[in-house]
Amino acid sequence: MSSQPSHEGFPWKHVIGFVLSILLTVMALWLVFSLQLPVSTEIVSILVLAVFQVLIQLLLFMHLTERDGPAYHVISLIFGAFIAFTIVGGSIWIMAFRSMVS
Amino acid sequence: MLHSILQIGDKYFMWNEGPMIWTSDALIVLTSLGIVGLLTYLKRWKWLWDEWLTTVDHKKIGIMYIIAAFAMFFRGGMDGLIIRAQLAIPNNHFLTAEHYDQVFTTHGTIMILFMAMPFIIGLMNIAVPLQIGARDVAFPYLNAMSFWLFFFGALLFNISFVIGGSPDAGWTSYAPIAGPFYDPGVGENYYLISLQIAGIGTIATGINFLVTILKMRAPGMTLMRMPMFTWSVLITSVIIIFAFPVLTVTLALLMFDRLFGAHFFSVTHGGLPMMWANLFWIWGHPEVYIVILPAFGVFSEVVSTFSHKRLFGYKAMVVSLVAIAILSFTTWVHHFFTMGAGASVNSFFSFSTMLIAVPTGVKIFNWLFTMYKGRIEFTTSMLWALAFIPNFLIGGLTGVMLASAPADYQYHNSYFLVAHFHYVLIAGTVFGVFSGLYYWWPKMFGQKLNERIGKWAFWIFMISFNMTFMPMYFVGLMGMTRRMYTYPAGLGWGPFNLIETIGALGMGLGFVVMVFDIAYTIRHPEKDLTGDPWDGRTLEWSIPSPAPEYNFAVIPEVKGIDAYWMMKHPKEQEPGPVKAVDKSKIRPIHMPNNSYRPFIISVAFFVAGFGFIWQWYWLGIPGLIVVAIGLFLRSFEYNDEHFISTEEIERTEIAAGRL
Amino acid sequence: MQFLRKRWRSVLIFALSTLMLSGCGKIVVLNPQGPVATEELHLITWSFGLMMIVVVAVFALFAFMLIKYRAKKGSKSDYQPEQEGNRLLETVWTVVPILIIIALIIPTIKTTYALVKPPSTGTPVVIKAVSANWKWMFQYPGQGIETVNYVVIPANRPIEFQLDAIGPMNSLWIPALGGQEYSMPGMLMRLWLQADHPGTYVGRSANFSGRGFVHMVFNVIAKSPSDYAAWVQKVKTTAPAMTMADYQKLTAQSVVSTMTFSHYIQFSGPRNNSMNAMYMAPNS
Amino acid sequence: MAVNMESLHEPISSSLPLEYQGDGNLKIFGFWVFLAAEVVLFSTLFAVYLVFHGNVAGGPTSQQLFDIRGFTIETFLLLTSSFTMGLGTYEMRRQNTKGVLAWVLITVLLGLGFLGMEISEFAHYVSIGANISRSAFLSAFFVLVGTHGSHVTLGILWILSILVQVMRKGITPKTARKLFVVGLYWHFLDVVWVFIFTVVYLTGKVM
Ligand code: HEA
Ligand code: HEA
Ligand code: CUA
Ligand SMILES: [Cu+2]
Repeated sequence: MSSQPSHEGFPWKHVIGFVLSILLTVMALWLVFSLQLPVSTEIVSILVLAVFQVLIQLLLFMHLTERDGPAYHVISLIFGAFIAFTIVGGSIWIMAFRSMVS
Repeated sequence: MLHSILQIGDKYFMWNEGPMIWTSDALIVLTSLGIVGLLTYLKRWKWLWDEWLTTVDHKKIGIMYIIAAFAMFFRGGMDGLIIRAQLAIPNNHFLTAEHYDQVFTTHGTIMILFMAMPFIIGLMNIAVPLQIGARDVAFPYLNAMSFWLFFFGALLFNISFVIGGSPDAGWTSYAPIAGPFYDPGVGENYYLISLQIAGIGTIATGINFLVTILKMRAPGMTLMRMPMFTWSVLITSVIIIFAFPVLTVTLALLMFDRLFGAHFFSVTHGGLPMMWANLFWIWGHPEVYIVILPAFGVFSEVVSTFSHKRLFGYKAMVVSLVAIAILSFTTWVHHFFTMGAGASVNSFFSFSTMLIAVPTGVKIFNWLFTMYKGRIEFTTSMLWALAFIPNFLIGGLTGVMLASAPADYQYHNSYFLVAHFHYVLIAGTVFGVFSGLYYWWPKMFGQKLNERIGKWAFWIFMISFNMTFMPMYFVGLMGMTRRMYTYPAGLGWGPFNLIETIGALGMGLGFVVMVFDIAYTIRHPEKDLTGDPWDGRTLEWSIPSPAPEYNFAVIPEVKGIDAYWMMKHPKEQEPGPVKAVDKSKIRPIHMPNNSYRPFIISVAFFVAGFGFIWQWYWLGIPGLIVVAIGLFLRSFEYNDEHFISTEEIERTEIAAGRL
Repeated sequence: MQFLRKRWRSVLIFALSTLMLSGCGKIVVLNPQGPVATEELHLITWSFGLMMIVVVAVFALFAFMLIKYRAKKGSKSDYQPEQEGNRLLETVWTVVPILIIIALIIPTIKTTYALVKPPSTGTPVVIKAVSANWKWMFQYPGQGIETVNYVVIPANRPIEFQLDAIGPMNSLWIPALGGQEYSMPGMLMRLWLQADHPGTYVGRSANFSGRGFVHMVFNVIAKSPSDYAAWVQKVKTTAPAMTMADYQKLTAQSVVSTMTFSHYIQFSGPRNNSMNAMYMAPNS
Repeated sequence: MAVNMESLHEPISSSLPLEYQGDGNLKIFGFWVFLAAEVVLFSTLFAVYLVFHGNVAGGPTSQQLFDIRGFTIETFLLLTSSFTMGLGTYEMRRQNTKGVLAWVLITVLLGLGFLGMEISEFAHYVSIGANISRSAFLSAFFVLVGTHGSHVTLGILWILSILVQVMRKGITPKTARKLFVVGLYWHFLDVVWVFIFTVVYLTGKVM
């Protein structure tokens, strides 16, 4: 047991999370439609923003840190992310080949 | 009128296909009638329903998995024998190309998904809760769901043979030949939908065992004190959880192509047939480790038990399991080196594939050294485990040869490959489950299988196995490719194929002897009254055989690796049997109730699946709605557990001689 | 290295021939007839040799354990039930396999990169090999001719097979000359092969493609350069040009015997064996 | 219900919130593992989508199809619903049944709004001939986004069924656990949507 959720008062955690998630979304939209960046830079930056969004959901809304015993659920998620990365990255790399001739 | 009946019969039951289908139709009807008749005659319907169909007890579910797996071994083995009959001599026309294609497809699919997997899962169910000192799995109800989903998935797959036609694009079901354009019949739909149904059940099993092992171990059993079989199941569960969703998606995409006109794998509209291969093997390679790792776990238990010695290199065994699990997700391209994805891709995946040899080797050597300075006892179970080592070695090493991409250009899709995978699947998985079956049989039924007959079965099967598959390496190098329904004379393939066929008959004979062993044992049981017939080391041997419903009257306290061994051989006192249960510690036990719902929901899945296969949406959609209602009602179920009173526990334990 | 490879090869051949019923000559993969197959065979024998080291080690240990430590009545000597492991031994059987893997992966990677290049320096011949169920069509863009279910090549010159498919995937495999590669609809792939001597070799599809799959066998006829030139000339003058009817028959699902054309129709259109396959004007 | 050593499941520390009591702990952990499996499921769909993104077969491209206003509103709806679901869990931990009902109902409404917009987006595409059979790109698009959409649909039904139980039984260890789990599910769908927003819509507009 590592974090005791507050049972009283104002739900600060949730409000902060919400404001941040809206901000991040607006930033992503702005990055893509208002800034004239190279496409690859744009994509990398919005992906970074997406990762932050995920962390907000996990930490502020999903109570990721609550647990009883070892944090096996965090390990599963990390392993899931590793597999996800392998599948997406691997498939793109492997299927990137097109005709070898002409 | 008569005409239209004939037409319907033709379309759905394929009456024009000739005697094979007629015989099967007749056999199925007769067998079903026979079973129904027998049950009615013996007044066993209620018993069947109360004790089995609605059970949530992991031990009974395990037994049902194994019975189903046996039946599927029979079906898959029959397919194997038919394949061998067709290939016995050159230019044979016992089967047509169409039939042959169906037979090897059902053979491969059934053997891997409906024989090997359920056999493994059956052993998991029987042994894991007992090994970790638990009363059941984490989610007993879900466990029953898993079993019935598998069961009805398998049933759906099997009826394709007599209703509508079997799939015929190989167990790998490559697009585009499995797509709607080249394969418009229902056979492929059977493949997609039955695997989907069984696959969902398998994911649930993975989650169930992961949670069980991580959260429900007896006090004192740290991760590094778990029995090696339990470790292997833990790691296998991880692989299941992360590999099976890929299969789910892959099957669904092809289903979208076939039923709803999507273009994922078609050769037109921008589809990429190779994408199927890519996705299939992302699942398919981890899948082969799913069926081998629990077998490795069985060998660890059996070798250590019958060498009467502690497992050598416990830590290294654990680390190697983890390494294999991670590597298993990074090697899938070795199944299509010949696609031309480029030298860098092939080099990378050659290397990652070969790396798996290292942790596997660690295991092999640790088993060998477990016997070092031990006292090896040659029981039937041990014989299967011992035979595994040299035979699997051949399969594994030829796997490493296949992993060398440029060499694979010469082996790919040849009988060299067929030989490789039978050597690992049979000498690994099948020997493993047989070893486990002989090992845990007393725990399942309270009696030992007959050792004499068992040894006969072993020797016949093992020798015939080599006779069947060793020659395949050579015909592969002689240029014979897989999935050929017949071949010309004059290439030198004939004599080898004939030997293989004779070997296959021998394997069939060996299997029959083993079934006879079971039948003989039921008739002339050699009762196991001790609960510990092998001088075992782990907790399942500390309780009576067969295990009572609640497993442990008192949850044991674990002090180290091989918990029961330590209880029997305490450091200070004289070693001796420890059986008695401390009466003062008995409390009422909380157990889950039986439920008919997993069975009913799975039947609804079956009906829905059948509807989608035939694109009868009037049947498919209501089927799914029933599934949804079932799950919904389950959510409203609150009183699903009961208590077993202390008196009842005491009565049971006294009967087992423990109090 | 070279010496070792030769040694292993003879060990392999010896091992095989003792098991053989019908003579060595029939094991095509072990009797390469061109530089590509030879290079692949080197890798095969090298890996086989490395694997034999493991086989010998494991079988020896296995036999030793079984003989020495089987339970005998009454003997208590040499029994150590609580032995946990041994650092040194465990390191050995981790490190030695890693070394073996390294010894295998280096030539593997070298060969992988080598095989995407022409096997020799001669002028390559381009042949487009198209699988269309259930037959192989070989088009010679340089010569404008086409053969079906057999292919003629000049010996001692690198052949660049350009693999294409109408309909399902197949795989072009001529074991005597070298390993295979998939032919896939709409994705032109390249496979380099070469024959050392004139001769006839068997090729087939190695990737299952449905009912007529076994019929996708063909002969590869390697001719001396002069014979090859004469053959091309003969085809150009005596063989018929491909007609629309021929074309339709070839692109539909069908089994045909060998054919020869002095002109061929270039395929274009949806790449399944459908009746409405489109076509372009005969190339000239 | 009393939980003792002899129960099927191990006891848990009492310092955790209500929903972890009894076997809640096991079920919540099981659900996390299920979500990890869902990560793999969606990542496979993403991999397919990314490989097929350019395979438009002469049909409409992502740049031509996607409507910025539409997907932006969808995003805000879903993000807000994730927030209100979080507040629902928060009220649950304060034993405030009314608060739970209010916030969760708002979540459902927002979810329905999202679904409505997605359905009309799909209907629009189909009406201009951009259907699942048009190209591999569109097949991948519809299946990826549609899988998320069907998860949302399921989530709404599931939330409603649990709301009924909360109304009937109040906030007990069981209902609390169920609500917590469905909350996890809902937040997870938001996570997936963030990637759809980023990888499918935003990227699809610039590439
Ligand atoms: C139980 C199932 C199982 C197992 C365990 C394995 C294990 C391995 N497999 Fe196999 N494989 C299959 C089932 C399995 N396979 C199936 C079903 C197919 C075909 C599917 C189809 O196409 O239908 C296949 C196909 C297949 C291919 C594709 C070939 C092709 O299509 O052309 C390859 C290629 O790399 C391969 C490699 C390996 C390797 C390297 C291992 C390794 O894990 C083996 C490791 C073991 C050892 C190496 C032995 C012990 C090690 C030592 C004693 C240490 C010392 C050793 C060395 C240093 C080398 N397998
Ligand atoms: C665990 C998996 C498993 C197992 C156990 C087996 C077991 C056997 N397999 Fe296997 N096989 C596969 C998995 C497996 N197979 C797979 C995945 C494929 C690839 C499919 C594809 O290409 O898509 C394949 C393909 C395959 C082929 C290649 C087909 C082709 O490419 O054309 C062949 C050919 O001989 C074959 C033969 C056999 C035989 C003879 C057995 C024997 O071990 C079977 C032994 C038989 C029995 C145990 C029968 C039981 C007894 C009876 C029915 C009573 C008979 C009565 C008497 C004899 C009295 N199999
Ligand atoms: Cu598909 Cu190249
Ligand atoms: Cu593999």
